[in-house]
Amino acid sequence: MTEKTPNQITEDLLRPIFQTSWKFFAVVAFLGAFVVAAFAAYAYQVYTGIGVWGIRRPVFWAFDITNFVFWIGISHAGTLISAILRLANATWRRPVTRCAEVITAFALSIGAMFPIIHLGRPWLAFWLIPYGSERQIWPNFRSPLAWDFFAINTYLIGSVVFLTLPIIPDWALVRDKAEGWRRRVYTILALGWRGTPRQWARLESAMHIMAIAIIPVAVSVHTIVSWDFAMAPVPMWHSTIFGPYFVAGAIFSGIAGLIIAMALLRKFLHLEEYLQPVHFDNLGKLLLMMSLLWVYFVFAERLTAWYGNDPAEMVVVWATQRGPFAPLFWTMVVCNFLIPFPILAIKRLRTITGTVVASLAVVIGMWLERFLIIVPSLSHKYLPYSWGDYRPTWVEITIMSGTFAGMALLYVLFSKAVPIISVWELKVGKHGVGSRE
Amino acid sequence: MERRDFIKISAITGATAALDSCGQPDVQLIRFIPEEELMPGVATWKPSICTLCPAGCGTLVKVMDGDAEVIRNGTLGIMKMGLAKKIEGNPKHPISQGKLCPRGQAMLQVTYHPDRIKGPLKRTGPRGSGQFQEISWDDAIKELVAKLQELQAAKQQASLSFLTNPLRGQRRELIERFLSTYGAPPAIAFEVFDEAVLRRANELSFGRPQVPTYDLARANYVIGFGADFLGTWNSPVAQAVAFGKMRQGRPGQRTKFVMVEPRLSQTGANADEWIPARPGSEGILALGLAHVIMKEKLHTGAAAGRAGSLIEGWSSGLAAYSPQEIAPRTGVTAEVITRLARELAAHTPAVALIGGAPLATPDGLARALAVNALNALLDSVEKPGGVLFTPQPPMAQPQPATTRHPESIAERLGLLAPKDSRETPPVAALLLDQANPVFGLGDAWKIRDALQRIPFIASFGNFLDDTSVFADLVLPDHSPLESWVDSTPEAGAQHAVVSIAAPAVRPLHNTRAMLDVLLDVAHRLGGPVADALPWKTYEEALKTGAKALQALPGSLAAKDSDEFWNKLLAQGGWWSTEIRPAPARPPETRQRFAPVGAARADHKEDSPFCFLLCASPLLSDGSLAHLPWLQETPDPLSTAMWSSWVEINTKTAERLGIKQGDQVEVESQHGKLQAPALINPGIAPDVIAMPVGQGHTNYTRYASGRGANPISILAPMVVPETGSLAWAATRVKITKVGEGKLALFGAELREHPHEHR
Amino acid sequence: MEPKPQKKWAMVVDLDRCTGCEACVVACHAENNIPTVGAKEAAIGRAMHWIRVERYYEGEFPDVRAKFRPVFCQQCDAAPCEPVCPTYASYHTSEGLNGQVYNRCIGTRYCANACPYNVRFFNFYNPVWEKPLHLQLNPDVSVREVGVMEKCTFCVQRIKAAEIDAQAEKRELKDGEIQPACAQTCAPRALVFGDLNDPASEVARLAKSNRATRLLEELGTQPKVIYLERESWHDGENS
Amino acid sequence: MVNAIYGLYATPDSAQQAVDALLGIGIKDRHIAVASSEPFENYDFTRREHRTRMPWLAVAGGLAGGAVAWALTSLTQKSYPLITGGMPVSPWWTNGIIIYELTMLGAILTSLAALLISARLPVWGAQVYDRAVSDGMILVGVVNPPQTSRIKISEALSSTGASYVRQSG
Repeated sequence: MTEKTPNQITEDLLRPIFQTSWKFFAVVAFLGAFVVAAFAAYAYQVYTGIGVWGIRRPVFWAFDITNFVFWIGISHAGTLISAILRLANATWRRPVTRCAEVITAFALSIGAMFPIIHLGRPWLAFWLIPYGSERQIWPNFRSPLAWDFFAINTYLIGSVVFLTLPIIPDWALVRDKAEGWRRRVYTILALGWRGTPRQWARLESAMHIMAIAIIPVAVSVHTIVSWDFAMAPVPMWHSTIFGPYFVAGAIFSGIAGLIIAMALLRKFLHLEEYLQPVHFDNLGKLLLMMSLLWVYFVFAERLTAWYGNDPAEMVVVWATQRGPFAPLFWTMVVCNFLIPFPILAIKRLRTITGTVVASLAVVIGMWLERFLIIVPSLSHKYLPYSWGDYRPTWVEITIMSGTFAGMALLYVLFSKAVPIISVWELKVGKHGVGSRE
Repeated sequence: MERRDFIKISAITGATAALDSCGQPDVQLIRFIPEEELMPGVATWKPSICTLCPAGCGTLVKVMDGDAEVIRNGTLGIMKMGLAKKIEGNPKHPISQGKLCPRGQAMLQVTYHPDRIKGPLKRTGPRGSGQFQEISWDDAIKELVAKLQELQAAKQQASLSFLTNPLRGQRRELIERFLSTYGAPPAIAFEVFDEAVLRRANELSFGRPQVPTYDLARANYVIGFGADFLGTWNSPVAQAVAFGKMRQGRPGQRTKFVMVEPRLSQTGANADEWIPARPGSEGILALGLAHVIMKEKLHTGAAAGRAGSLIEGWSSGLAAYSPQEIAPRTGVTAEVITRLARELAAHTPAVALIGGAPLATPDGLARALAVNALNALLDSVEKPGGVLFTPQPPMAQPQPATTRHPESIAERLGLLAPKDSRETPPVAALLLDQANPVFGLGDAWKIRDALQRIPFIASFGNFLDDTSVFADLVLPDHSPLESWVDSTPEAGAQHAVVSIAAPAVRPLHNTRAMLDVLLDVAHRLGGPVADALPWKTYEEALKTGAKALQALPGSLAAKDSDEFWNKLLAQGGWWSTEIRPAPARPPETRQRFAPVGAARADHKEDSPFCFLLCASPLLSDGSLAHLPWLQETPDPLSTAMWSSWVEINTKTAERLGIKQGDQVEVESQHGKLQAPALINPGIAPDVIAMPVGQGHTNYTRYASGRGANPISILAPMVVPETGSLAWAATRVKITKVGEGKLALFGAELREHPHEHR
Repeated sequence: MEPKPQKKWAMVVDLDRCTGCEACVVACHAENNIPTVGAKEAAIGRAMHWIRVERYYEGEFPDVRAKFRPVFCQQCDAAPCEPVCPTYASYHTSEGLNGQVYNRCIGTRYCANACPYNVRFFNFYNPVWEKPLHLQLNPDVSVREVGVMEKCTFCVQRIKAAEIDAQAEKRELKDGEIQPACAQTCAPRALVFGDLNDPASEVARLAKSNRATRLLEELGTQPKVIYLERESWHDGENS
Repeated sequence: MVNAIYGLYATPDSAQQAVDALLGIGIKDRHIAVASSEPFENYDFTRREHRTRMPWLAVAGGLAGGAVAWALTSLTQKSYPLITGGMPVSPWWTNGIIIYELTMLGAILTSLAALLISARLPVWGAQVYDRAVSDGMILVGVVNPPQTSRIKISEALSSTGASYVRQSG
């Protein structure tokens, strides 16, 4: 990389904030349309009754919870990864961390909406909040859904803090560069940051503690999400493997999401100088590892089921591998392994395009995986007389597409307000933490 | 929290805590109490009768006060009145014994049905268009009376025809009196699955023109020939109660139940052994069993006497019916036949039942006689654990002298040339009471055209159905819960029963009891009709009729007729264990019968399948298709809801390339229909089965235009001896026509599907 | 009130008596205000039947049999549906029933997924009773609104009524005094209801039968519905 | 703007010399103000800030969070007893999960609070600062310099290679 002076870096990274082209508004309008559509569909659902979804007995969860698990999974890229890299003090992380952490904050918020969206009586969702209410009743803390409530909120708060703290110095930077209303706004955001040695020191140690605290939280979150299933005596759900299985899957899909996001930023914000092939290469290696880990888990899960030969579980195994769900199942295997593995394993293919292709496949594959964990089991529960099937309706599909558009939209807006790459960390990176020569 | 609310809650929860009492400290409260936890409301249980089928089960109706929107002389208002909330069997009643079938449970919806006729109607549009206008009762009755007087004036009383569903007890008595004194021929009773053949057979064999009562509870061996006695046939509730006893009622004793039928019915599903003999070969099989028993001298006492002597070659030991002989014709191996015969003889009292399809072909009577002979050979006629006949109390009339079968309907409706010399004038006026021949007779009978030709049609039913929609005048009856009802069951109990019940609730709509209307009409007509029907109301007539019972030994002791009457109403009827059946007098006949094999009537090579109709365990013969509860209850075997279906044997379907749910066309010589295919492992490969019940053109919002009516494509054939509709004698072919839609509640056929994949 | 053993309501289902007639199903609809969802909804599997009669075919033609098995809430002692409910809508009553407090239910549908017997039903829309069908509604049972889970309650309203009567008359409940709608109408007496903790009760006696099994026992849900397996006939057993 | 004299330095080394010089002319440590657009962890003029009790605060906060969770999960029954037919209401197995989550939340929130307080954020009032810092310059100055030593200070600042020296207030 041709040496850039700190001021050039500042200029490059602040450009998206100060310059706005018509493209920005076009993109916002486009994505916004989907989001609005999703909210309209949801309003219709609340008004008419959740019957407008395709869910039916015995498949009471389908797209809703699939998206819930999927988005929570995506959220595991950011904070977790950047925390690990922070502790490992991997210097290549510096341009990557922020765009990763942003994914966490937004994906988590989107995912957390689904437990509310999917309620039969969403207007009573607040009954999940533990407070001494006039109903004289507390939530049932034995319910995995209550655990979700605590775990997700902890992770959300943690991630937002983890994301925001390192932004403060950059906001101060923007404050100093900006004029007019922007200056006033960023003055407030910057909290009066000056960059005294004490501030820097405290920031660093706070980030250190956060990094340590957030990792176990991240792990617990997706473990608990997996327990939503593992706690129920449903064929192929009631399994001890689910915790790690879900966490691995989450990181897997998360990294894929991160790679895609980075590629887009690189292209549209002209950050070629900062998000370089080496970053994609490193993340690609990480993705490769997770892909192998995923195959390992799927194999372990299927093997134990097959070897144990429990009738109820075998029904589900065959339903997915040979039965009605086979097409989806094998698509998943292709997307999560057969496509990414060669691309990522062969150095020549582990280019930016290569990793992006692999990531796209993984995102699709992991969404299918969530769906295949939920629906086939529910539709083949023990007594064959009461088996059932499931077809999504336009309402579910609209809401789902809305979440993807919403994610992108939030991302675009964020990169408008905040330098998507941490400027000061990058500068520090330049001359190795300013050590005396 | 508002203080007021707090008081409310603690009040409720206080009560709850008291209820939950045991082991629970009173501080433990249920918040947001489900209403189940609250004090139940006050209810009274009023005795009544289920009128949905001839069995005549005694019921109790749970009545609670409530507010109902009602129209009283033109103005709509809220009225506090007793409302029927639940119907249960009357534990004291000899037929129901406190139990009910699904149809009886659903009777509630007859009263509160949204499409009940709410008042008298006069036709405005063309016939059958269903366009009516509301008129006053006075005008309606005036119009009817005017018509009848017009006929009198023209000396055409004989051209009045009264078409009704089967009548018994006082209801029939009044109607018959009205018709005879007016000068009209007796009423024509019509139902799809009528029992005329069985009555005739019992008359010939045992001198009892009556549907039998089977003492299953005490039988040690039961063999059924097509008789769906746990479904809708005969007296289902009484039979189901007995079935429970015969299975597990007697410690250490469990009756064997063998079912012979080509399609596994709900009854057959409960059999210990199921034998899909060729359709129509039931009679031969019965005689095969008799052959073995006689040959091996397994029977006790005299060989069947009269019942046997009716059968060709009986005296010579039925040589023609050796197992080896009949095995190919019945499709049952000689070994099985022999074994069954031995088991039958070894486990007396043993009883054989026959009913349904085997009797519904032109040669049906011979099959019934064959089974009667078998019963006689097993010495189980009018013996404990055998075939019994419910003693008929004085209030029950003997079976109507008139024929009550389709041909006579056809005759009366002036379609076919009269079969006998009795010259029947064309019908000038038709009175309809619930009978629905448009639905219940094949299109081949051209009933619709006939109705179009009749100058005047008045209907009493409280719903517009496929037939009554043709009426010019509708005088809606009360629902059975709103009116006086009586019934004298023909079968089901081992002793005489007369059920009489007062209205359980007040009428919801502007309706009138059909018999009150009839009495009113009679009085307005005056003359002999009025003299023959002196009573003001049906209630009065019932009370008079009941006097005859007080003299008899029975369940009620009373010092005067009023006390007797009140006790009778409180109990829901009168019954007596001390009344013996009248001595049997079999008619003399030189005729000898020999059952033939499978029905070959109108057999064409291109119609390879025997078309088997089954009464729906829920919708019965279709008369209950208007009740949403029954529509949504899954059929016991197919688990289908809200729809028709065509049952095809698994192998046959494979051969024809038909898959579950495919839309198939069923075509007979007389029409075709479409319905989704249902693959059924429990049906013979050469049989296609379809449930009766759906396919109404006009029968309330819940049944109209739903599914297909298999009756519509039946060949217009009857059993010659009785003229009953021969509904099991049609043959069909099927072809796949595309994608259909089955609405099944149950997913898999098998409990371990993966073993069948 | 003197201490007496805790009630433990249970149902015995004698599969050798059950004829699969479906009377229990209709009776249940009538007693518990269960809505009919109509042809379209029923076709996609949203029909509500708190009690259903499962039918399974065995063997191939001509040696084919069919057997019936009524299935309804098994009122498990260790019910998977209860702990998963975040709002205590499904809870364990003091008499061992799996209670469902409709007012507390927010419709996560988790209980229905957790239930191995698929006996929980969900109101996908507000129930409809075309007037005047609403007049048939049983005032002792609450009507459930959209988004609420419902299921067999062993006709708790009848249990309560009987208990209140017994208390009013200062006496113990008699065995067989309480009859849920399904058991009440069952002609062959395939369904018997009673207190399992009362050794003298009929259910307690029948539960000891060598034909007694419980549905999906291996899952450890400890159901309080006892099935008596269907017997087969052997020659000579009766003589 | 507070009353202060400060110089802006292009490199951390010159900033370091400036600080040394100021100390040399007897300026008290606590009067010396430094601001930079990035941390210089390996320089003396920052090192004195590195000692902190924040980790211990975080641990304490975690314990507090756990205690709250324990109270929440196990005291609910006592506050609003509920019929559960003898079923457990707050078993340790499930309470553990919630206690764990709230422990972590406690740690995170306390370290956040600790940061804001100890780094004196947010501040809206006037302080020694210069937008040049965002251009990479390092600000070294003296707050409320005694009138007597103003000259000495500016000499010390400029002599150590300050791009320019400014007086404010």
